[in-house]
Amino acid sequence: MGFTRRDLLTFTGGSAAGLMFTPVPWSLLRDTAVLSENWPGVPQPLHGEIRTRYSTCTLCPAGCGVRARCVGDRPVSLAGVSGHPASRGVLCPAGLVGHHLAFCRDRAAEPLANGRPVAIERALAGVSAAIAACGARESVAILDPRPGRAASLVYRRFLAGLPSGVHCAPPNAEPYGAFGIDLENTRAILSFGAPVLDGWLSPGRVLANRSHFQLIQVEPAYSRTASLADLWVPVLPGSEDGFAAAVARALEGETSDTHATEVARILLRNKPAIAVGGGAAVATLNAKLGSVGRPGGFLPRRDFTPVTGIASVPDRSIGVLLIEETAGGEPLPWDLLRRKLIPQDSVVVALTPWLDGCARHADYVIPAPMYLESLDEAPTPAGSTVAGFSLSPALLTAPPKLTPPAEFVLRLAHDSATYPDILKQRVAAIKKDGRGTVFTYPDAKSARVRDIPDLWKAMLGGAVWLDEPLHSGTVRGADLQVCAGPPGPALPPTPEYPLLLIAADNPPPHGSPLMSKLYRESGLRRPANAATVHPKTGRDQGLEDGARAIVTSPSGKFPVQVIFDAAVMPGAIEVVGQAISPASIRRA
Amino acid sequence: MPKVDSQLMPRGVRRSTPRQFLLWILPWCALLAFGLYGAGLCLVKGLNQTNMDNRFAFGLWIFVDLTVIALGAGAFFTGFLLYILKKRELKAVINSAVVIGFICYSGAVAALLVDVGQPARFWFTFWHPNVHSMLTEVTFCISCYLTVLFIEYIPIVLKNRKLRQVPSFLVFEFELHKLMPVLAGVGTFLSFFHQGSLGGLYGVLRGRPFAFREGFAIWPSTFFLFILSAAAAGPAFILLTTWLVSKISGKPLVRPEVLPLLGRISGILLVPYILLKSIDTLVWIDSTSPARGFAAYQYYAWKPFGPWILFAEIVAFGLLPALILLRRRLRESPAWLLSAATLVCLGIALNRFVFTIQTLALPTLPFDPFMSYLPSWQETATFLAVVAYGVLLYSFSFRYLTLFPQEKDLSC
Amino acid sequence: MTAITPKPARYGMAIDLDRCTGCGACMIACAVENNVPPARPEATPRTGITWMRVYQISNGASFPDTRAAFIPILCQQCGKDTPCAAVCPQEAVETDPATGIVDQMPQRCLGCRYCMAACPYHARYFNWWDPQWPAGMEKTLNPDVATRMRGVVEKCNFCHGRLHTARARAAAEGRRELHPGEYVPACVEACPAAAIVFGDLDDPASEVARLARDGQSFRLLEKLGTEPKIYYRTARPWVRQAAAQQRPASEPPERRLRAGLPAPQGSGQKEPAHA
Amino acid sequence: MLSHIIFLGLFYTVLAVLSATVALSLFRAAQDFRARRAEAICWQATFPDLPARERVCRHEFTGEFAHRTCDRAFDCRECQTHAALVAERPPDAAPLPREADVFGLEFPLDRFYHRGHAWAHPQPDGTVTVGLDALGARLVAEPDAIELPAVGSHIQSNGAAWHVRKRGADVRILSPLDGEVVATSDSQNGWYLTVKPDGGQLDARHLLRGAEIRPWIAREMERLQSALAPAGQAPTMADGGVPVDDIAAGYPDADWDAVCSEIFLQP
Repeated sequence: MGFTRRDLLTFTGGSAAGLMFTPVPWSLLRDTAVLSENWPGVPQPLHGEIRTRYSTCTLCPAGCGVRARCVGDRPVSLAGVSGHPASRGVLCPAGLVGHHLAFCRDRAAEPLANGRPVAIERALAGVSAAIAACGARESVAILDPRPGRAASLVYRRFLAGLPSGVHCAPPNAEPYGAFGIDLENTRAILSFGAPVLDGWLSPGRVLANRSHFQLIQVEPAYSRTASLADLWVPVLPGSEDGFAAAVARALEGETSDTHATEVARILLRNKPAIAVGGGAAVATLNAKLGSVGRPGGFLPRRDFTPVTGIASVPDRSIGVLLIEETAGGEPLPWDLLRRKLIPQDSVVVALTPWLDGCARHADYVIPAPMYLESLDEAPTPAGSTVAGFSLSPALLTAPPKLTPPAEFVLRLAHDSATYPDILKQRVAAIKKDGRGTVFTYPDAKSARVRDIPDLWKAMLGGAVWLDEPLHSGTVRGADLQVCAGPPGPALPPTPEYPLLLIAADNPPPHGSPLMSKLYRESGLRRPANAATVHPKTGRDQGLEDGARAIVTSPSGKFPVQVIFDAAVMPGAIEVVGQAISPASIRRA
Repeated sequence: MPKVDSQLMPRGVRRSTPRQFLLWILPWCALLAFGLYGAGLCLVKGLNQTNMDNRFAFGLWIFVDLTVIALGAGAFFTGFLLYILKKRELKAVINSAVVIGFICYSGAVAALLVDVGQPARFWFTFWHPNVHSMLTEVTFCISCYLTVLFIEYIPIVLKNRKLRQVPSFLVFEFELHKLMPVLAGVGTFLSFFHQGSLGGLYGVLRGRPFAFREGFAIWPSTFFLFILSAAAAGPAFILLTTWLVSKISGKPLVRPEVLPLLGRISGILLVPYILLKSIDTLVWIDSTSPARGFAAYQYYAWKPFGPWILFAEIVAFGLLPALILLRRRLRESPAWLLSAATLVCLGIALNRFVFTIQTLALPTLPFDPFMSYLPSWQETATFLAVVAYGVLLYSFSFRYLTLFPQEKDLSC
Repeated sequence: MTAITPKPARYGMAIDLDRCTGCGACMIACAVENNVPPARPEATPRTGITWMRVYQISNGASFPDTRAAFIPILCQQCGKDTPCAAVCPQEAVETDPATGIVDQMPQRCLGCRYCMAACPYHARYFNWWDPQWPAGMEKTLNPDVATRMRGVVEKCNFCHGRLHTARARAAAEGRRELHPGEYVPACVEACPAAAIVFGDLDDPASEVARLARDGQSFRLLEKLGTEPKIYYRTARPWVRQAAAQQRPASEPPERRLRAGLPAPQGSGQKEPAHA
Repeated sequence: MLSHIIFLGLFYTVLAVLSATVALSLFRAAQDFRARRAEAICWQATFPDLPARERVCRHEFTGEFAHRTCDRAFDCRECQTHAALVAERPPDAAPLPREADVFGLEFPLDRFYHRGHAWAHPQPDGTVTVGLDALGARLVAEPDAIELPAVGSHIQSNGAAWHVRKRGADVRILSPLDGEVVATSDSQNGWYLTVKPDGGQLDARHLLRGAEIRPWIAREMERLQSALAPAGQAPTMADGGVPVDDIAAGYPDADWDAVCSEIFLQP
């Protein structure tokens, strides 16, 4: 009796049926479920003890307090410190993801000489040699993005020891010089293009007081601030000063154009009022408003040491230029810097955490620690009416081969002190003067300096020192020095350049990959290559929405993507981070 | 080899030479391979290979699924007419209908498995079903009905010239065939539900006023419209395929009166469908849509979806073929019959397109843009794979199985 | 799960559009809190994941009459006939009766995307890619929220992780109730302008309930009858109109102008000076 | 909850019905084998699939019908039409042809012929010998293989009696009667089987005899010719019409499988 086909069939059928009663198929099903739930290659968050640590944001001059939620010693999220005098418990978008910066791809990881990796000692030697080679007429300059820090002191000391050392600051480094703005008591702000509601001073402080002041935005572009201002006065680019003068006349009661008159009426009705945004006329306007040295206006603070603006450095004078760049990476006007350098034989040293900033033009790149990677300092918060100081303790472990800019300069000066030593000295000095109060983050309490036994320790735990207000009797309006602000009147359109290039709001040049993703996908911030024009203007130039095009201006040409937006002034091209100038646009 | 080939064919019918057949299937095999490659990319690399996105969550595949399932309805409806209503004449096409149904449904299910983000979880729906979801109803019914079609396919296969020489196969086929009415009944029941649920799928989208419809009990009106339209399109599609096959193979496959009969059935079903569809549209324009804050005119303000779509759906692809198919004289002439059947099938495709694609393209939020979508090559390839699979399976069935019993008597 | 069984709440939001500066802090805080990965380079605005997305709306007028406002869109937590929950074939979407929060369970999601087709707010997002972080950055993931795998749908759940933490804390302190303000989603906490108010809509004393009641509040697509729990507030009539207009506004602006939208009102602003 | 019950209830009912259907048909199939119905069923399932020209009613040969297709699968025993016709005109009454030679083929008149070309020849001892008729014999002359049933096994009319293989053609010879095989032979002595008919004697009502043979064979020849003719050619015989002893040898390139299936009523 052989094995017939029927036997085979019965066997297969039987076994198939029987298999259903074994756990095999069901466990297989379960396994597919498990597999699909922990999909291979998907990182899962690490667990550990949850701790709260504090620091201070150094990405911009606002000096916001930072509360970090940490797993073990790793920060997983940042938030504001409630009650913080400058930030009022708020962080800006960039600050919220500051702890991601350390993971950006384009950061500087090791010292470079002419683009080639070198040991830090070699770099030091090279730079020292270059400095030594500088004669009396070739100056050595340090571009200090945040004057008024302990680091700045280090720079000044070093430069003082050189035949011709220049300590200079980029434009706009200290818009209001020795003055702070008494936002808490201001009732009206007349802003000439200042991004009052878009990252101006300390955003938390501004927004916390928003309900107390009328906001008048004088700006050609319909910016975020303009869209939320109580009054938007769209002026032609470059005519801000003229308008400021008109308002000033209107304040005197002289008849002026309707807008100026209305603005003046609002200002008079809401006193104290201030004008911000720079321009000489704005200074006089403030004098007229009597907003200088009075509550609700510009108040002078102690601690101010004037710094040379880079603009006022003579051209072709710098032999060695050390540029410090912050993790926030405010854009530096390279064209301006280049003009200051001695052609051919000048040496540029970039002290920066980034490879894509000034490092691109530098002979030496000294990688600086990223925000939160090393102990750092935050000087007086922007626009604060009193001097301030706080430490920014590290929350992340830094990779090797990084040198804090101040540290590098100390070593150039053959100074045995380290940067933390300098910071200790600063804190010690504060303690010695004994003036002012200290706001400590963990308990959100203020105490007088002299009541704090160990100020250094308190500062390391997260704290900000605030000086006493300065009650110096009379300050003259002229003392209020106002930097460039919106540039002078634009040249009239020419046949060659029929349009006007004006600056649009620009996102921080560096940001967490997450932040850039969200901005890109939500379209909330315009991409850097966007040129926004009024649909009519666009069509007159033979473009359509989304087209690729080339913008040409006297300072050069660059490719853009055209976006139509009826909010843009006809005849203007809004481009992210561009200086105002005549321009033309045509299809690429 | 040729000997085996010819011994597998049913006797008394003439088939192309193995060489010709090879030449015929080769391009389809190539297409299938290409399509499987595209589908494989989607499975391995993920759905980022498609052009679907968060707004166009459904794309070409869902549209194709809905369409082929509607066209495949011929299987259930012919079976229903033949076994339940005893319409003997349809015996001539029932086998072909079953094969086509099987192809359409298995193809649709295959496409769906590529379409879902986590194919390994297909059985979750059976594990913890949400019985309030139309999609659950669809999943259950389609998987059951696919089984039915498979069982209905078995006898056709067992009757292959070689297989039937095994007595046990033949006897099993014989017994199974006696129970066909049961299967036909179950199949009809299932088909009614999932064809309906496919309509319900969109009718219940209260968040999409363009698709949302009021209805009876738990079923929106689209539920019933889809059943009717599918039942009407099914016979038309069988008519078309039968004609096509006999053209390609160059042989008469069914007696001349069969195709007009199919056409007539389609026409008879089309009339109530068009009627109800028109009423439904009017109600929707007049009350359903406005009540949810959307005046119906705005849907048709977006190019290219102008009001012409409504006209095409109801008049050009509905009323017109219905009238043709109901006139005996027109029905009898192949040209009219075929163009009418084509119109019916196109109408179904258009209707499914409107529900799957236009629904998603139309904005809901006032600051939404209108969105358009073009399938990526991987999506198209996957779709072509389904087509190629269908053609191949049908070609082999036609060559080696008896799809048209009347053929051998007509061929001599 | 926590031991406590709190009294049912109906969490909701009131978002003040007049305060929103469109800075995007809410989006970013949300993404950080919920471990949303940075996008692939090939991701587009249509394939990216933004549980919270700030849209810019405009009155469509041309310079200088143009007016813009920002409107953050997140899952509107529909309270009635929740469109997405009704359609999910396998109960991967559930409304928690204790909180009224519509929750998405990625572990159970099949990835059929039917819920996305059902959602009128486009607040649901599909993982088109395997999630990836730059080297080292995955160490900064929030331990309270699991990452999601490719091929599943996700959306805002009012920061479920935070709710759990708050409940756990309450339970540890032997409380059955959460204090108001003890549980707030990340976006609420992060908004620099304090434009978002969060709380229990059923608690008449709560701020959010008060704001939701007042005359300036409205909800998106209210007529769909899905009872969303996100309220938007504005004193600017044009914003209200733009957020409720019939014809979706997506044509070139000046054509929209002719489409006869209301001229901007409220802040009386004029033609450009010196023009 | 209720909805769950209704929904899942329906679903599982459907599944149950489906599996029950399949199981039932399997079970019935098994029973058919046990009850020796399998052979009959095979023929039942085969007959409808035969081309109409092969299902011609025998009374068409005798001209009693202009055109009639058999609806009883060649089993005249239950056929009323047949009974009626026979009663009215007994076949034996019809004048027997003078000689048994049909187109040069030998068809002895003492036998009963089955439509599948097997003959049944009652013996004095009550047994019946079964063999291939002249036409069939010429088609499978000198077969490559023969598979005869075991002695003692049971065969059924219209069921497979024995199998012959010839040039790749797998031919099953339909049995002309029900009965038990008592002896087999390889046709040296003219027959293949000796069968003890059920019910003691041969029931030949469904078998052809006498006057029916000539017209029947005439038609069979036509079919044979068209089957042998290459596609599209007019049917011709190798020699003036009288088939050679081994037709297969005469048509080396004919599809023998098709030819045999045509003549031996295979689907």
